Amino acid sequence: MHGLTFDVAHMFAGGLVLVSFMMLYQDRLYALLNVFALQAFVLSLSVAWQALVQDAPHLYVTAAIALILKAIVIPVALHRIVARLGIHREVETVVGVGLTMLAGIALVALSMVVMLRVTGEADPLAREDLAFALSVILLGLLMMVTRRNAVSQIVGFMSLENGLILAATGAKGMPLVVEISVAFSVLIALIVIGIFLFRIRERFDTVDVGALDRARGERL
Amino acid sequence: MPVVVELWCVAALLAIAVVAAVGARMPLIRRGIYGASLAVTTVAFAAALALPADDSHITLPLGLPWIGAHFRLDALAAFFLAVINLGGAAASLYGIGYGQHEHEPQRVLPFFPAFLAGMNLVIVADDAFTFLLSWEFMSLASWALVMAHHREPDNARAGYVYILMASVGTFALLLAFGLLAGPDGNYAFSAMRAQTPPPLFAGIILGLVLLGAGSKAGLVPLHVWLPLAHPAAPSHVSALMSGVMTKVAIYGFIRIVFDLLGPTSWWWGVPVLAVGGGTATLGVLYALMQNDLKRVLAYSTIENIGLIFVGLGLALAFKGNDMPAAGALALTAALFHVFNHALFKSALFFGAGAVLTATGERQMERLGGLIHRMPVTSVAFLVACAAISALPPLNGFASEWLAFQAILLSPQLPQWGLKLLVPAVGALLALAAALAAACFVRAFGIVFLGRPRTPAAEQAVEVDRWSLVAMGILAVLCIIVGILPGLVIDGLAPVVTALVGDRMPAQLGVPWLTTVPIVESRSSYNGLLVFLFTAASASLAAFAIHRLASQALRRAPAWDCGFPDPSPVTQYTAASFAQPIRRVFGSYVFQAREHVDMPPPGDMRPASLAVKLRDPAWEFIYTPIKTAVSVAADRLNLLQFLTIRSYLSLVFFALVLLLLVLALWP
Amino acid sequence: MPAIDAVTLILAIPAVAAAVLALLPGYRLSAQLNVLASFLTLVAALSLFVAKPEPGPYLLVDDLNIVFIALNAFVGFTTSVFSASYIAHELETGRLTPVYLRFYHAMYQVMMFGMNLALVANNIGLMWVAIELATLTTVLMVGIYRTHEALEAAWKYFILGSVGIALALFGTILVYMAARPVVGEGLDGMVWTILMAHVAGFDPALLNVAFVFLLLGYGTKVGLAPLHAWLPDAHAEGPTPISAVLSGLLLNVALYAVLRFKLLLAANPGAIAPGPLMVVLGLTSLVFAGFMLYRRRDIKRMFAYSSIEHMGIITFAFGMGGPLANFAGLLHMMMHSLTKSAIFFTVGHIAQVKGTQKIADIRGLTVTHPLLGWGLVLGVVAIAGMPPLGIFMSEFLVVSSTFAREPLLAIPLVLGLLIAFGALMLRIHGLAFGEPTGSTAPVKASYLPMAAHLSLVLMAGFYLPPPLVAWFQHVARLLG
Amino acid sequence: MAVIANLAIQFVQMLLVLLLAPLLTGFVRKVKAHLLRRQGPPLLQPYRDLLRLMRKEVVLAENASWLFRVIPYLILAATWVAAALVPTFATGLIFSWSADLIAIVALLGSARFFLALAGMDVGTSFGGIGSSREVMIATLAEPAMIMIVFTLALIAGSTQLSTVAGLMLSSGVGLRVSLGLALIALILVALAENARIPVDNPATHLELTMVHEAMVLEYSGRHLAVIELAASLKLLLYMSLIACLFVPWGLAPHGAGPVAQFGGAVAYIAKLAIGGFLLAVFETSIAKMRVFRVPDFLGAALMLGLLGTLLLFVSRSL
Repeated sequence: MHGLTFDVAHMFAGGLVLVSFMMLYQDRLYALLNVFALQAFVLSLSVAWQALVQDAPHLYVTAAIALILKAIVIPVALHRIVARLGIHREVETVVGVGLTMLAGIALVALSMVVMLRVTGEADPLAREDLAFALSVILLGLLMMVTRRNAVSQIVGFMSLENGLILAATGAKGMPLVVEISVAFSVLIALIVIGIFLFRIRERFDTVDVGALDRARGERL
Repeated sequence: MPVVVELWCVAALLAIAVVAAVGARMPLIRRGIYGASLAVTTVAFAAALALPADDSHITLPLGLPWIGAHFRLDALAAFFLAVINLGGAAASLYGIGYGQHEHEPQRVLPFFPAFLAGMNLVIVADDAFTFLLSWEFMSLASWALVMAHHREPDNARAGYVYILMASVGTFALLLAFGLLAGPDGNYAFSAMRAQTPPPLFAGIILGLVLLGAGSKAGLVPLHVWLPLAHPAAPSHVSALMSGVMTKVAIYGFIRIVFDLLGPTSWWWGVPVLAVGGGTATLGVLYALMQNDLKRVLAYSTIENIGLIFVGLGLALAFKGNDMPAAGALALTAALFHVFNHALFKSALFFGAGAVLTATGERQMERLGGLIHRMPVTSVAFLVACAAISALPPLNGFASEWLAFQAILLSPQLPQWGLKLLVPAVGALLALAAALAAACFVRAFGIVFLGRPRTPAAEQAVEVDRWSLVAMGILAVLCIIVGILPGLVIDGLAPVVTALVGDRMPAQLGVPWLTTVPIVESRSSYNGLLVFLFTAASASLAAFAIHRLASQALRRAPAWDCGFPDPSPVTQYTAASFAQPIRRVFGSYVFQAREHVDMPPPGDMRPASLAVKLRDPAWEFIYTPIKTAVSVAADRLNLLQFLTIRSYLSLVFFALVLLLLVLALWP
Repeated sequence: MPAIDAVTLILAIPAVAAAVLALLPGYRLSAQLNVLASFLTLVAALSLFVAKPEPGPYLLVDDLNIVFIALNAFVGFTTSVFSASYIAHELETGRLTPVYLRFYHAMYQVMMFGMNLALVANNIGLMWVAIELATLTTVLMVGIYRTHEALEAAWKYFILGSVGIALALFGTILVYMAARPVVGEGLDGMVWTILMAHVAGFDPALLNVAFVFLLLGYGTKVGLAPLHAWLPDAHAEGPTPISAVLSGLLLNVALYAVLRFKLLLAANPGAIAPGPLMVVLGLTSLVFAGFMLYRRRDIKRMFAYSSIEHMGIITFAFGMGGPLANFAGLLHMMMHSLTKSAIFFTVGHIAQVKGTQKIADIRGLTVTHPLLGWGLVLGVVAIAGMPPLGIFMSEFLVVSSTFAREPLLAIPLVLGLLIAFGALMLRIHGLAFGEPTGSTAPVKASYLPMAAHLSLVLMAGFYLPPPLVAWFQHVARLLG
Repeated sequence: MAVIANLAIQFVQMLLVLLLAPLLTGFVRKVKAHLLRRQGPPLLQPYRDLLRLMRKEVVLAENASWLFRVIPYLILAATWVAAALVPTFATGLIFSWSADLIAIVALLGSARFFLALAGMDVGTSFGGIGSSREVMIATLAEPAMIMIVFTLALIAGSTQLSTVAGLMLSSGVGLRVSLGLALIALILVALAENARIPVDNPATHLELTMVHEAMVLEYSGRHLAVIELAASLKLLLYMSLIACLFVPWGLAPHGAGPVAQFGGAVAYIAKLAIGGFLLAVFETSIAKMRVFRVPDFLGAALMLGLLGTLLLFVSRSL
């Protein structure tokens, strides 16, 4: 039994890292949103599995949030925003896709090395889980850094947050997991609904983060 | 317990400052402040003189929590307290009269007593924290005073350069105290005396103290703020800053190097001597190039500080080679000059203040002929000029004579470095003395003698009684100390014994009060006899001629070589008076270049002569630093205008870097 | 148990007040209520000095946070007094409309609640949530003016803050992962007192990685050099009471969190010493902020960079370690928050009177508004580290103990301090002295908060009450 | 009783110095005239000039202040005291303990200080020219003089003039390089200080060249007489200084009887005559330098003095 649970959890975590790589690869906004939905779905499966293994019922709530909010509601909302604002669909990446992928691989290697130094007596599942979580976080951060468009930055941030949820659920018996995931989803909701629809559009014609930066307080 | 009396005086001064801050508007308060600070400083002066044999110390629960604030009054502190409070009393007395002309008194009154309190506190402080706290408080109060006339544009620059240099000095002292206190931080001076730092640390501490105390005193490379700040302050404050605050800096140097730094090694004297000699000559050369009276006096302060540091350097060299008798002579010469300089420099700045009040002018080119309109000020100014130029019957000569005797003792020093350095420094000292005489002939001659060059100088009128009394007292003191140097030398004996272990032979015992540096036969100088001898022969000659020669006297226009109506402008001005010296010395030191603009014949444009001086200190040290900082500031300023994405990448790189460090950590 | 009530009171009052204020439409009444609530919190905080309660599973009061709770409540109270008169003026001039102000006081109390909770939280997860809450409210407040710059500043603050918070959360999870084998699962794995007791047995490598993430996560909130980008704009564009609270309290709370985890690491022998990490971050922020001060044109942005500089000094002090430097760091945290909030009080009124925040347009303050002008001069002199004000004592201890132990480190430290000093004094000469410009209309400012802060800092310059010294020395030894 | 005797000898010296000064100046003019194949004014002409000036009325400039009228007496007093301290026919007189070589140099310095002030008091450009040049010359001459004093003091072990002269008398000194340098430097400084030919022409009133004369241009009557007497006293002082330091033979040692002192006086007068003759010969054989060549001339004196002192610092015997 122990072997199977370890393998499945391991599979889900690996799947999450793989999807993060796919997200780095996308350069269309719609495709990016779909891949993000996929990632959220894989996350909810992993959390559900962890709930099953650790027979911790509260994790099911987190899995549900991940599934409903992040897999369905937010991608659809973003989809409609992208359509209504008519922001151009092409996602301008700062650095070429090839270079981003290379950086991604280096980051995963780095998180593996960092996590391997952790001594063995912590059970291997936790160590593997953390390594994957760290890679998803770093990839999410890389995503935010290499995209010009505000929408893709938010997607990067959300994938980073997925990594966090993966780490949190991986830690057996961690309290407050549900509260934290709720806090984060409130955060994300605030972003998507409050900031975007109400204010950013009211002031700027494009949500290209570059436009935001030009309105600087101390422009020379 | 005189230290308690001192602390009460400091508290009183701070109280006066608070009262002044609150009630600066009311005229009654305005006049009372200077009177009150005069009273308190005289009490402090008396307490400092009436020091019982043993030194008294006290610890208050203030300052660093686990050490408390230590205060101590020993022989060295008593002498410097006497000098400071004498200067402070004279400045307060002068302030009573001079303060009336201040049109924004609320900017000067609160900070004047605070400045005095800060200086007194530095002297009695006996642990690193209290010392630096009062040192910086003194700089802060004097910065506020320099900013009193903040409306003139270059005062703001003077204030800024001053406070920046002051904080450089404080950080140097702070680092020196850090080394002295050691890692576990025992900051009390008594603890510092117990442990002696290794020779390398001692060298670093000496360098840092030279930087710290030197920048406040005005040693040459660090002097740039002094000629900007001192003239910017009101005159009685510039007198305090020049005559007294520089002495606090010297006290700081002596306290750390002679007292806290443990056994002296001979090579400590070398940097001090070199810097002292350089400061003396360059200081007075700068003074000769200036046309603003108060800047001339500020630069001449730098020269006198150089003289004092030469004395201290010699004392260090002698003490390092354990020759206490010679060391005592050199240290007495230095401390004697500290006392003298406080006297005549304050008198000179009071004179400059009186001229400023009477004519509203500081530029010497626009003064002249004031001796006829301000007789008393001119007499006091003349005595002070004679004293600072080290003319025999006055006090300037007495301390310089001791310094030369100390130099003559130095062939006994074994080290080769000193054998070559001391004669060179002796030559620099002699050159500086001669240049000082030239500088003050120029200052007195251009300002007080000749014909008034502007209407302002013509309508000058004598200043009020208080200022005259203050100047008079200081001038008379210069004469008395010049005639009876033995009194001051014996007064200094306990200080010198405490620091160098030996003292000069007692002067009172010697017949006719002759000053004997080392041994009776060696050489001696008798101020009293020289004064009596000159006075007698002068009055004898005047009496004889008055009786025998004719009394007839007729006024007639001066010989003008046939020129129709010689206007006052044809007289020699400060710049033309210094022209020969500028050509001889200035062309090397300051790259002095004269640019003559002579219009072609028939062109009615006035001809003009412009002198361009390049200040080596600004050019090679301060301007490069300023450009370096502004270039760095420009380059880093771009970081303010990046996009959010680039800021995120900053965070990202930081994270990756740290993780890499963790991964590679052994 | 009355003591427990004191701690819960500190949390309850702001929470209740926030709820009430959210409902009140009128501005005048809610301002008074805001001041009253802050005052009650202050009283509750001061009562802690009398009876220090036992640490509960969720709430904890020990030597480290007792002083900062009191400081938090005091500055919160004085800022609320200042904010009352500031906002009144803003309404008159029409820069803010009652509609925008609707949630201002509620947000203020929520922020106070968040900060108090972060300070007293015994559970590292709870502390994370509290800091997250405080950051969110300040983001909303920074954007309250709805100008281009304000929104851009809020957006930047929000994005950088969220990333920082995410990193901090990952660090917290790692700490829990390290604690789980030794302490067992569930709530115990996140409770300070339990963690401190068993930290020796934790896995050092995991703790190291955790500290890196925590330092970067909470470091973003502290505004250390590479992570500082949000701080200057948030200060310059937000209303001044928020800048005062941001600079005075939020930076301290974030640094308090970092200190908590440094305590943890100091107790675990295996973990690498966090010192060099903090020293490097401290020095970079000090020197970087020092240089950035020169080219600033906006007065509030300049003092924001001065906050970064001082946070750099404090982090450097804690990085150096040793009883002297740690004591100095704690003292500097207290002094900096008092002085910087006093400066922002004066700057707030000055910006209102002169109608601009451009340094070039404000001249001759000591002539037109003597009280404000000399208050600003005293504040800048204090922040520049001149005696007889408090910051001099902490800088004295840091510089001298550093030079005695690591002479080479003292050089960049002193250079940074001098560069910053030069910039500050250069600006104050322009601002406070010279021919006055701009309006000379008298301002009905509340001088009480500024005077209270500066007199406290002046008193601390030469006398520190013994109980405070005892607490700080005890914590300094603990910090290692 | 001994004290009165000593005092008497001291007064004799003071009177001797005062009387001989104009004679020396007259003698030098007489010798120069003969060298230029001129008859020249009679030997006692300076005395007649002084008496004539005493009787004439003083014409004072309108702008002259009280300082202008006091200064001549100050200058005479300072120079006379300095001259009285330099041993002429005997060493170790009663007043010689009150001041040493440095004090004498400083007394001459104060005389020059007041003379420069007098020059500027009247407010015409002539006084300005004289004072500014005099002060420039002084900035080099005084340090050179102090360096010479250092050299002598290091050899003799004291700056007391009578001790130095006494030691020069004894054979212990012998020929030394530093003493030679000091002698040349002293001669250069003496020429500069007394406004003799290479530095300044005592006989001319040409504006561009005069230094000393420019300062005293406005003086007349009894004031001019006092100034002239002081100038000749100064020349005598430098002559007796060179004589007592470098040609000490014939000086009566301390406490010697009146016979030895009379012998000393005769020897002193002979030395003055030789000195005056040599000065006259030197002055006729050289032309006046441009004003800005003087700094190099005096710079050489300063370097010689410094070299002498340096040599003595390096080793006792050089």
